[in-house]
Amino acid sequence: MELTIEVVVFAVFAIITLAGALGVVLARNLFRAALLLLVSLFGVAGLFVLLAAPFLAAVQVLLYMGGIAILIIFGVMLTRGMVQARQVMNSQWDLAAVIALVTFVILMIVIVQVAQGEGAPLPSLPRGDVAADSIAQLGAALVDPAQYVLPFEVASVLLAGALIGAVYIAREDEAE
Amino acid sequence: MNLNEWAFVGIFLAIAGILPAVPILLGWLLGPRKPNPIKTDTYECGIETVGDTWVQFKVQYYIFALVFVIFDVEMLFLFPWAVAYQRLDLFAFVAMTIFILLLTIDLFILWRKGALEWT
Amino acid sequence: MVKDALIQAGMNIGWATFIDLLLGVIVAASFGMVWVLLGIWIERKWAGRFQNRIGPNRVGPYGSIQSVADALKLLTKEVIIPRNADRPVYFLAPVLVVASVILIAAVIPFSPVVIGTDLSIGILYVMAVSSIGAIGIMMAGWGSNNKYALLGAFRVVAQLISYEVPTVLSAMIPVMIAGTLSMQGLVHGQHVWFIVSAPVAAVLFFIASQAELGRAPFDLLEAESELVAGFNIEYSGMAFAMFYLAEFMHSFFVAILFSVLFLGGWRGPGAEQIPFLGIVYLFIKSILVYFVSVWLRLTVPRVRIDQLLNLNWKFLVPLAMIYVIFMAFVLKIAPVPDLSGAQAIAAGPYEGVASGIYRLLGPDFVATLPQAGVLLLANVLFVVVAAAVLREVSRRRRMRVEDLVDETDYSGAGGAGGYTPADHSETAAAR
Amino acid sequence: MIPLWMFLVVGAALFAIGVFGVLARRNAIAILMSIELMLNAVNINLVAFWRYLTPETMSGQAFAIFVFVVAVAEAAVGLALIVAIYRRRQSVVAEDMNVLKW
Repeated sequence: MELTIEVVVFAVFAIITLAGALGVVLARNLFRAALLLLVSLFGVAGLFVLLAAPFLAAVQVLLYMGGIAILIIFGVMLTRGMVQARQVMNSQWDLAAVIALVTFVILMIVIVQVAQGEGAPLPSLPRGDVAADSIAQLGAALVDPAQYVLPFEVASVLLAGALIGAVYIAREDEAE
Repeated sequence: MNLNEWAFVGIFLAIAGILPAVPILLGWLLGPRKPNPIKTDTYECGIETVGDTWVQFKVQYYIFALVFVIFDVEMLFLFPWAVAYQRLDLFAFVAMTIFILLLTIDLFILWRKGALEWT
Repeated sequence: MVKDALIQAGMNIGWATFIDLLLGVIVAASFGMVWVLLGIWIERKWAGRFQNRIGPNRVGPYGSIQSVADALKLLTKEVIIPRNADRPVYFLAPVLVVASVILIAAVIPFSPVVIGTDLSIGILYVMAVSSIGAIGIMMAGWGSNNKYALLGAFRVVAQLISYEVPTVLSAMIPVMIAGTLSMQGLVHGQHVWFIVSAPVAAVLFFIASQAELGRAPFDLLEAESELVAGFNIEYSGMAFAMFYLAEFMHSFFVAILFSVLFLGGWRGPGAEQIPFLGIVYLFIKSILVYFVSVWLRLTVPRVRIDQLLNLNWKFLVPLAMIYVIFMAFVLKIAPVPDLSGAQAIAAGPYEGVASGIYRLLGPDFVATLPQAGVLLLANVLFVVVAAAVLREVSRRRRMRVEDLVDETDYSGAGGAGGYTPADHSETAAAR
Repeated sequence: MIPLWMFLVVGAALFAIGVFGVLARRNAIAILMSIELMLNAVNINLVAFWRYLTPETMSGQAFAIFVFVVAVAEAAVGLALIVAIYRRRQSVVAEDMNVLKW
């Protein structure tokens, strides 16, 4: 595999993603952790662009960085007594590290096995191009009764429930 | 998909970061630098700072962020639907109407329950 | 053009592409910065006229290089860093805020051929990029380590994210009619300006985008005449200037965006043939929109935060959501016409009144007119019905409030329909 | 072109980091952020497989969108719970939330 511009760009975004993620997990200051989460999410958006899914990349920025991250920062501020913790990790962090490592190794073994497997090896080139009107196709697929209309409506019920439930939980109890 | 147009965005990203950083850096280099304890103190209309910076915030901020995020997801579904709308049939319209109406009703419930009040 | 020249001069294709792109980026990105120097002067002149004074008139002819002088002055000012500031966050914040605005310039279609890059997700890209600004403001509030800065940042962010909902929802209508997210596609799809086919969306978008700018009448967190400042209280010198710059640049970019979405962008007589005319048209339209926004800024009093949030969540968002459904329905009744027939008439062999009109006004325009008319009528109907509903709702609420005031019952804090002081502002907003 | 396995490796690494965060952090909000990382890892895999194996349908992107929905719902309700617990107990340390522990 030669070192093309694409691979370099991929490496940059992969490093941004993983470094940001490590920062999230290790940062002492919770606000900084939230900002590093943004960095990591941005890296993932870059990967989406490389994967020819610009719509998802934009949604990643709009929804994850502009929405969920803001929500998390608000949450951090509301529990601000906990922003700067003396002790970041719990008592079983060493065990957790081992488990995470084992997870990674197992996943890697699976990837390597499949990549070299005889049945259906992982392709190094995409099978065909993404259609030029992929966004419109996506929109059509989401409301197509043969495809995703049921999960689509369920998603709206889930969102509606989550909204009411979360607001109910988060509001100060009027009785007290 | 043309990766060249995204290369443009990538370079733009770098330039957009550099453009504001340079004046700030220049200002920092060219301007005087004479900090003293009073100057670098937290500004509070000339009064000495009272208490911690981290005052408790109203939970209402969080509730508005919450409502916003849910509607943001709605937008995520609306965009591809809007792009494809001309070629879709009536069923697609009904499906999206149900989707939007559910969230609108949600908004009205929150309104009735007073969750949208800024008090 | 540059690329071909470079390749002919014997340069590697990759580097030639890179330099070509870089030049494009620098032109597009510095456009905003250069505009600001001019725009601030124009706006100050306008403000002067509005307030019956002259405005800047000392530096240069009619004070036209006042902004340059201001920039130079700010360069020589000390950048005071608060002792307890979280320095990396503190300095990254203005950079992020400005970058989020500059990035919009990448997809602005100045003319049929002049555009940074015509992304397939154009308008979504604009929305995504501008949503990053909220994070920059949050960082400014946190990084300053000042409770008023943080409180101010919270308020701005609450405002920005709230008004993002109606902004995006109203931008959905042009997307629906044009059937594309690309900025050039949106302009090409506007045979009749979308402000005619979807005036309600245009008004919603204008109001919501003004609030997203954080300018008067929605500038309650800066409120320079009442409060000291908002999230940028601890910033000084060039670092402060960056927030100022971002605000000015954003307000003009939003005017351009409005022109592109609703006023036909670069469209105008002869723009297809002479690309330069397109730039002129876009600028004229944008300046007009910008003038209206400055006009509002200088004449409308500032709103309170509860009014601001009520206006959004209890008026703009429900209205925009119902409007999207409504327009979708109307578009099913009056779909975007097939234009090939009109072009055939215009190019047709026979002479006559029909073919003459088609040639004179442009076949696409004439062929789209009936549909646009239907949409316009539907919009008028929508406004009438919405106004009737609002009148009824506010009348009932007013009666309820009056009843309660008669009984002098102020105890009902919270609870469904109970009287709270906030209800007053609600009625005001509804009226 | 970038081979598929490179995306999968990034996804796996991101997932493992998320697992570590969920298991090791004390602060409940940090745990929530780690879960977001894991969901992102899943999304990378979904989109990568879609791009390389079935780019002609929209399945991968559609699934990624539903993952977004779940992520939003999870973050919204999770943070609301954390805020409510903090108000009651002045703590967001996951180990302190042990009322139901026997």
